Amino acid sequence: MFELTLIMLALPLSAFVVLLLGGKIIPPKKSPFVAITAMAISTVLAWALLIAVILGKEFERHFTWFDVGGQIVHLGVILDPLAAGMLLVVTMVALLVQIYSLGYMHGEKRMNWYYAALSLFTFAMLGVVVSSSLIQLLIFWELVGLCSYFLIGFWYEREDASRAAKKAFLTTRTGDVGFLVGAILFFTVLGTFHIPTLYERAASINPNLLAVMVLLLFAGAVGKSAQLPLHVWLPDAMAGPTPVSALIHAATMVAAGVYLVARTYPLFEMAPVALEVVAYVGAFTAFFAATIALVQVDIKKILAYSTVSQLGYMMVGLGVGSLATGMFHLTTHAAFKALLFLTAGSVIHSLHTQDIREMGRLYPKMKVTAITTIIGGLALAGVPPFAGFWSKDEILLEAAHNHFTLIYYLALITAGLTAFYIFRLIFLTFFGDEEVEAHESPPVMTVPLIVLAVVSIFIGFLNSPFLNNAFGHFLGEKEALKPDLSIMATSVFVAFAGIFVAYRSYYFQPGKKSRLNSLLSKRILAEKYWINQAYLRTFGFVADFLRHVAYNKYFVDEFYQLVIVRPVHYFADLLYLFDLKVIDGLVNSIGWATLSVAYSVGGFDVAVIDKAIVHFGKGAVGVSKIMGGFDVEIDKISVSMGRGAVGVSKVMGGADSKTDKATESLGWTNLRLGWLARGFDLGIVDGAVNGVGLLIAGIGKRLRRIQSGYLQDYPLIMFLTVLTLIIVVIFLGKK
Amino acid sequence: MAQSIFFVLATIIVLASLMVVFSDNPIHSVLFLFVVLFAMAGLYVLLNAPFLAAVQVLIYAGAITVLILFVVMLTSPYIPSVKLLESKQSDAALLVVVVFFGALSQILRTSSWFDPGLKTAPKVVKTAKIGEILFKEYVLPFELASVVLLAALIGAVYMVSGVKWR
Amino acid sequence: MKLPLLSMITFAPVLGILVISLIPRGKDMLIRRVATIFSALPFVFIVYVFTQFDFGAKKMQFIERIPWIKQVGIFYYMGIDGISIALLFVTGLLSIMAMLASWEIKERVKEYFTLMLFLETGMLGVFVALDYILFYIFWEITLVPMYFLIGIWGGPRREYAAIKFFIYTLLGSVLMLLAILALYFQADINSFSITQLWKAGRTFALAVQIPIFLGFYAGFAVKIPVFPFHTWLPDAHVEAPTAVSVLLAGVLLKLGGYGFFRIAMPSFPAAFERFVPWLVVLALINIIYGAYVAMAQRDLKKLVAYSSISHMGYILLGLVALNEAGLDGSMFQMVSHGLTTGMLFLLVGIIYSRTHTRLISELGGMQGKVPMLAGALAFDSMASLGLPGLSGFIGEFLVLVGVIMAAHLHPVFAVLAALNIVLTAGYLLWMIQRVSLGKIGEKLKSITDLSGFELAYLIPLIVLILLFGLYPTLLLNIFDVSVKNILTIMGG
Amino acid sequence: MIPLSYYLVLAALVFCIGLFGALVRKNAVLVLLSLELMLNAIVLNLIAFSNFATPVTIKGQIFSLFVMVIAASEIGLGLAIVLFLYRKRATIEMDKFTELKG
Repeated sequence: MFELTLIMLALPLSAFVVLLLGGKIIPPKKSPFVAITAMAISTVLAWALLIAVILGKEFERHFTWFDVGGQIVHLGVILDPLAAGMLLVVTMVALLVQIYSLGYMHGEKRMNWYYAALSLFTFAMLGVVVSSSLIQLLIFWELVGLCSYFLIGFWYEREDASRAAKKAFLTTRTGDVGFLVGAILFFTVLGTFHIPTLYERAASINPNLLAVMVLLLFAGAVGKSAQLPLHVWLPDAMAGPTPVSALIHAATMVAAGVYLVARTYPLFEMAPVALEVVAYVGAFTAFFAATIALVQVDIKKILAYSTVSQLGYMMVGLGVGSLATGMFHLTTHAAFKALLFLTAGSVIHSLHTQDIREMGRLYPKMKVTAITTIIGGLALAGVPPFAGFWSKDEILLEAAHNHFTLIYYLALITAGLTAFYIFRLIFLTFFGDEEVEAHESPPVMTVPLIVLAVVSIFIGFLNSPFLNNAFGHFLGEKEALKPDLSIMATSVFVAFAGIFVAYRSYYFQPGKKSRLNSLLSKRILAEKYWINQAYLRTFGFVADFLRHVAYNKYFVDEFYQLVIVRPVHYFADLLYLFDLKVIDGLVNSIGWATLSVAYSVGGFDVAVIDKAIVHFGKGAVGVSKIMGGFDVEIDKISVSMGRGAVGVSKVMGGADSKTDKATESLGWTNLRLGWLARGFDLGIVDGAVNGVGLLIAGIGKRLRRIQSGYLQDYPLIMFLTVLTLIIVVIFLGKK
Repeated sequence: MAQSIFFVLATIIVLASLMVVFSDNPIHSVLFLFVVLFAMAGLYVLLNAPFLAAVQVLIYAGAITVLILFVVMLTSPYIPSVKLLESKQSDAALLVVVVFFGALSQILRTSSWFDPGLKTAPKVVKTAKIGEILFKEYVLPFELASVVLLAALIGAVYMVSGVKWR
Repeated sequence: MKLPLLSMITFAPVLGILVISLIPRGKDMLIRRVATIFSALPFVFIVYVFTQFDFGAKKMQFIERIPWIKQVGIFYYMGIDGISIALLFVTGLLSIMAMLASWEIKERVKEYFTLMLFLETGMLGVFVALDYILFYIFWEITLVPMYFLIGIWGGPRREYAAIKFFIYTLLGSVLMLLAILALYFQADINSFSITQLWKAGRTFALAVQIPIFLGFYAGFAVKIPVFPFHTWLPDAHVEAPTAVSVLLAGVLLKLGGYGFFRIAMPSFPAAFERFVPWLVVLALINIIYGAYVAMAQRDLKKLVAYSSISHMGYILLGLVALNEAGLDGSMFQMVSHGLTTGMLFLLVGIIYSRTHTRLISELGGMQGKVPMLAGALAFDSMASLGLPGLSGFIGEFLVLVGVIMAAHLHPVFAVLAALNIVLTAGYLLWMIQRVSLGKIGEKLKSITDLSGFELAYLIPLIVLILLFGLYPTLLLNIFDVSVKNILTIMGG
Repeated sequence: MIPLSYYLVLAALVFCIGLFGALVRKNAVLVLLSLELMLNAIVLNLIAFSNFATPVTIKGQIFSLFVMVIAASEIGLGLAIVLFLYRKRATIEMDKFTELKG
C-alpha cells in the first residue's frame, strides 16, 4: 500500500525528470506519451488505492525529516478516504487533460516543457493530497504554486501571460505567509507538524489561540482557492493554455485550499469561530464572484469567476456543514468545471477568440462540444439530476438547517446568478445570431469531453439519498441530513429562473432581431412594460453603473494597484533614493570631513581648509536640499494619489470613454512622477552644484590626495600610525 | 670617570647629530656623521663591546662615510643652496618627532629600566666569544645575512651599471 | 604523525602563489589552470577533514597550537568545530567556482590569480584561527586583495567602490582591534586565545562588556552588513568582477555572522542580550529595507546585492532568537545564502559577459533564447525567495521558528519577517518577468546558452541547493552540536 | 657606573633627531644620512641592553652586528638608487619625485 502510493507519486515526477533532462533527445512529438503513460498508470493505481481504502486498508506513516531544538519535524504519508477520493479526482482530471492537450496544444513548439510542467504539477498536487505533515503539505503546496506559475506563463513571450504568472504566484504567496506562520505556530505551540498528532493535542490549548492559528492556515487556503480578498489572480491566470486552466484553475490547484481546510477539519471544528469565518468568506466570495461573472464577455473569464464563486460554495459547505459537504461539491465541481473549461478550450481552439460576442451559431457545427457544454452548464446551474444539483443542494440544506440565514440567502441568490451566467454563455456561444467559421475539434479532444460529461451526469448520485449518501459515509460522516423537499424545490426554481432570464435575454431565434441588449435595457423595459421614462433614466443609469462596476470586477485590481502595488514601488524607489543620498551621503561626508580635518592638521595646504569649509557648507546645503526634495517627492505622491482618487471616482462615474482617459492620465501621472524621481536622481548625481552629489563624486578625488606623491609623506603617515598605536598601548597598558 | 667620559661623548653625539641634520652643506653633514659614529664607538667601548666599536669605526666611519662622500660629490656639483626648513611638512614632522619623543620618554619613565639602581658590572666581552656564539648559535641567520648582503651588492651594481635586461 | 591539516588547508593557496610566480607572464592558460588546481587543494583537504571529523564532539578539533610570541601570549592556534567546518566547506567550494568563473579575465592574469589565491588563504584562515591576533591577521588579509581586485579589475566606478569598501571595513576592523586589545588587557590572563577569553569575557561587568561588544559589533556589522553600514556593499558588488562578487557575497559577508558565533556571543552574552531589542529591529530593517530597495533597482547586479542585504538580515534575526532553532537557522541561512547568492552572481556575470549590460530593461525573453541560462536563473531565484524544498526555505523557516519560540521576542517580529517573503518573491519574480520572459531584448540577439564549462561549475551548486533543501539534516548535523555548545556557553 | 637609562635617553634623542632629518630634508643623500643616525641610535640601544640585561649571552651585541650588516646593505642600495635617480632626472631632491601621486 505504502509502496503503491509512493510509486503513484513517483511516476509523474519521473516523467518530469525524463522530459526535462531528455529535452533534446526525446522528440517533441513523442514527449506527451511519456507523460500520459506515467499518468495513466498513476490513475490505475489511484483506483486501486481507492478500492483498497474502501475495503478498509487505510494507513498513515511518518518519519523524521530533521529536528529543531529537540522537536522533530516530520514527513508523512497518509491514505484515508479523504485522500483516496481526492487522489482519484486529481489523477482522473490530469489524465483527461493531458490527453485533451494532445489536440489542443498540437503544433506547439515547447511540448516537452508543457508536459514536463504538467507532470510536475500532478506530482505536487498528489503530494499535497497524501501529506500527513503540515510542513510537507506546505512544501508541495508551494510546488503546486510554482508549477502554476510555469504553466500560466507558458506563453511567456506574451506580456499578459508573464504578468499573470507573477501575479498568481505573488497573490497566493501572500496567503502562504499566513499558512507558514500558522504552521510554525502549531509547531511551536503543539510541538509537531504531524496532523493526526495535532488533532490529539489541539484540544488542550486555548480555543481563541487555536482559532487564530487555524485562521492563519485558512489564509493560505484563501490564497490558493482564490477567495476574497485574494481572488484577483485567478481570472488573470486564464492567460495560460486552456487545458491548464481546466486542470489547475478549475479542478485541482484551486481545490487545494478547500482540501487544506478539509485535511485540518478537526482543528477547525475545535474552533467554531474559525469555521464561521470560513463560511462567511466563502459565501461572500461566491456571491461577489457570481455578480462579476454575469457581465464578463471573455469565455474563460466567466468560467474563472464561476470557479471562484463555486470555490466559495465549497468553503460554505465546509463552514456550515461538514467535511463531506464541502468535499462533495469539490468532487462534482472538479468534473463539471473541468468539462466546461475543456469545452471552452474546444471553442477557442476552433475560433481563436475568447470573446463570446464574437461567437455565434456554433451549435450546428460543434454538436459534441455544444451538448457537453450544456450538460456541464446544467450541472453547474444545479438542475437535477446533474451533479451540481446534489452537492449544491446539500450545502443549501446545511446552511438552512444550521440557521445561517444570511449565508443561505446569499447562496441561493448565487445559485440563481450561476444559472443565469452559464446559460448566457451557452446561448451566446452556441445559439447566437452570427454565422461563424468553425469546425468540431478532433476526437482526442472530444473524447475527454464525453467522458467528463458522463461523469458530470452521474457523479452526483454518489451522495444522493438513492445511494444512501455513500460519499458522506465514506468520508466518515455518521448521519446525513434528511433531504428537505422545500429547499430542493426552491433551489431548482431559482436555477430555472436564472436559465429562463438568460433565455429571454440572450437566446436568439433565427429570423428575429437580436436581443443582445439585455432585459435591463431601457428600450425593452419602456416598450414592454410602459415604465415611466424618468424612472427609467435613473434606473438605467444605476443599472449601467452597476454593470460597469461588475464588468470592471469592482475595481479590486485597480484598488490593489493603487493601495498596495504602487505604494510598494514608490516606497522602494524612495528608500533607494534615501539609501543613495542620505545614508551614503552622510557616511561619505563624514568620511570626507574626517579626511579634510586630517589634511588641515597635516598642514599640507592651507587652501584645503578653506575648501573644506566651503565644501562642508555645500554638503550641508545639499543635505537640506535633499530633505526638501523628499518633501517635494512626498507632495508629488500625495498629489498623484489625489489625482488617482479623482480618476477612480470619475471611473465610478461610469462614463466609458472617461475610464480610459482617467486610467491613462493616472498612468501618465505615475510615469511623470517616475521621470521626476529619476530626474531628481540624475540631477543630484551629476549636478556639481548640489553639494552631496559633489561630495560623492569628489570623494574619490579627495581621497586620492592622500597619495600626494611626496615620498616623505609616506614615512610621516607611517610614523603617525605607529605613534597612535604606541599611545594607545601606553594608555591601555596602564591599569 | 666613566660618567664624565659618557657625558662628553653624549654631548658630542647630540650636537654632531644636530649638525648632520641641520647643516646646509651636505659635505658638512657627512663629516659630522663621521664624528657621531666615532663618538658612538667610544660609547660602545664604555659598554664593554670593544669588538663592535672596532666594527663601527672600520665599517661605518671608514667605509660607509667615504661611500656617502663620493655620492655627495657625484650628485651635488653645486653644493650650497639646500635650505633646511624648506619642506612643506616640517611642522608636521616636528610635531611627530616631539610627540614621539614624549611617548618614548613616557615609556622609559614607566618602565623599570629607569631605575638607577639597575647596574651590572659585566666583564669586557671578548671577540672570541662573539665569534663562538655567532658561529654556533646564530650560524643560520649569519649565513642569511651574508645572502642579503650579496643580494644588495648585486642589486646595487645592477642599478648603477645601467644595463638593461629584457 | 599527525598532519597539520588546518595549516595545509589555509596555506595551500599560498603555495599556489609561489608556483604562479615561477610561471612567466603571458602564459595565461597555464596560470589559470595552476591557480584553479591550487584553489581546489584546500577543498580536497576539507573533504578529507570531513571524513575524519567527529561531529558529535563539542570540543575544537584538529587543533594546532604553537607558541608564536609567547611573551604576550600569542599563539599560532588553529582549530575547528562544526560551525567552522560548514563555512570552510562553502568557502572551499565557492573558491573553486570563483576561480573557474575567473577564466574570462584577460588582463593582468598573473596578478589577478595571485590575489585571488591570497584572498582564499585569508578567508580560510579566518574560519580556522582560534587566536585573536591570528584571526585579526587573516581578517585583514581578506581586505587587501579584495581592494585590489575591485580597484583594478572592476567596473567603471571601481576606484570609488574599492576605496569605499576599504574604508568601511577598515574602520570596522580597527574598532574590532581596539576591542581585542581591550579584551586582552581587561582579562589579564596573558592570552589571545579565543576559547580562553570566552570564559574571561563573561565575567566582566556589563558596563565593561558593552563597549568591547560594540567594538566587535562594529567589525562584524560592517561585514554582514547591518543597516546603516551597508552602503559599501552595492557599490562593491556592482563594480567587482564576477568571481569577486561571488566570494564577497558567498564568503566575506559570512565572516560577520561567523564573528558573532565565534566571538561576540560566547564572549559577551550579557552585552548581547542587552542589545537584543536593538538588534532585532536592525535585523528587520535589514530584511525589509533590503527587499524594498532591491525592488527599485534597474541594475541586475545591484538587485542581487540588495537582496543579499535582505537575506543577511535573517542571519542576524536568527542570532537574536538565542535558541537552538534560531541559531541553527542562522547557520543554515549562512550556508544556503552562500550557495544561492553565489550562484546568482555567477549567473549575472554570465549574462553580463554575453550581453555587456546588466540593465534589466535591456534584457528580456531569455527563456526562449537561452532556456538553460534562464532556467538556472529561475531555479536560483526560487531558491533565493525561499521556495520550500530548496535550501533557502529551511534557513528562513528555522529562523522564524526560532523567533516564535523565543520568549523574549514578540511573534510579530516573525510575522513581519514572514511577510517579507512576499516582497522577496515580488522583486525576484518581477526581475524574472523582465529578464527571462516577454519579448526578446535588444541586447540578446547574439547571446549563447550555458557552455559545458559553465554547467560544470553551476551544477554542483544546484545539486547542493536541492540536497540541503530536501534533506536539511545533512547540513544541520554538521553544526548542530557546536551551536548547542555555544548556547550552553552563553547560558553559563 | 652609568645607568642604563642614560643610554636609552641618549639613543631616543639621536633617533628623534634622525627621524626629523629623514622627514624634512630634501636631499636624498641627507635622508639616508638621517637613517644612519636612527640605525645607530638603535644599535646603541641594543648594546646597552646587552650590557645590562644579557651580559652573558650578549644577545644585544650579536643583534647589533646583524643590524650593522643590514644597515650596510641598506646604505649601499640606497646610494645606488640615489645615483640611479640622479642619472634619470638630474636631481636628487625628494619632492621632485611625485610618480606615486594618485
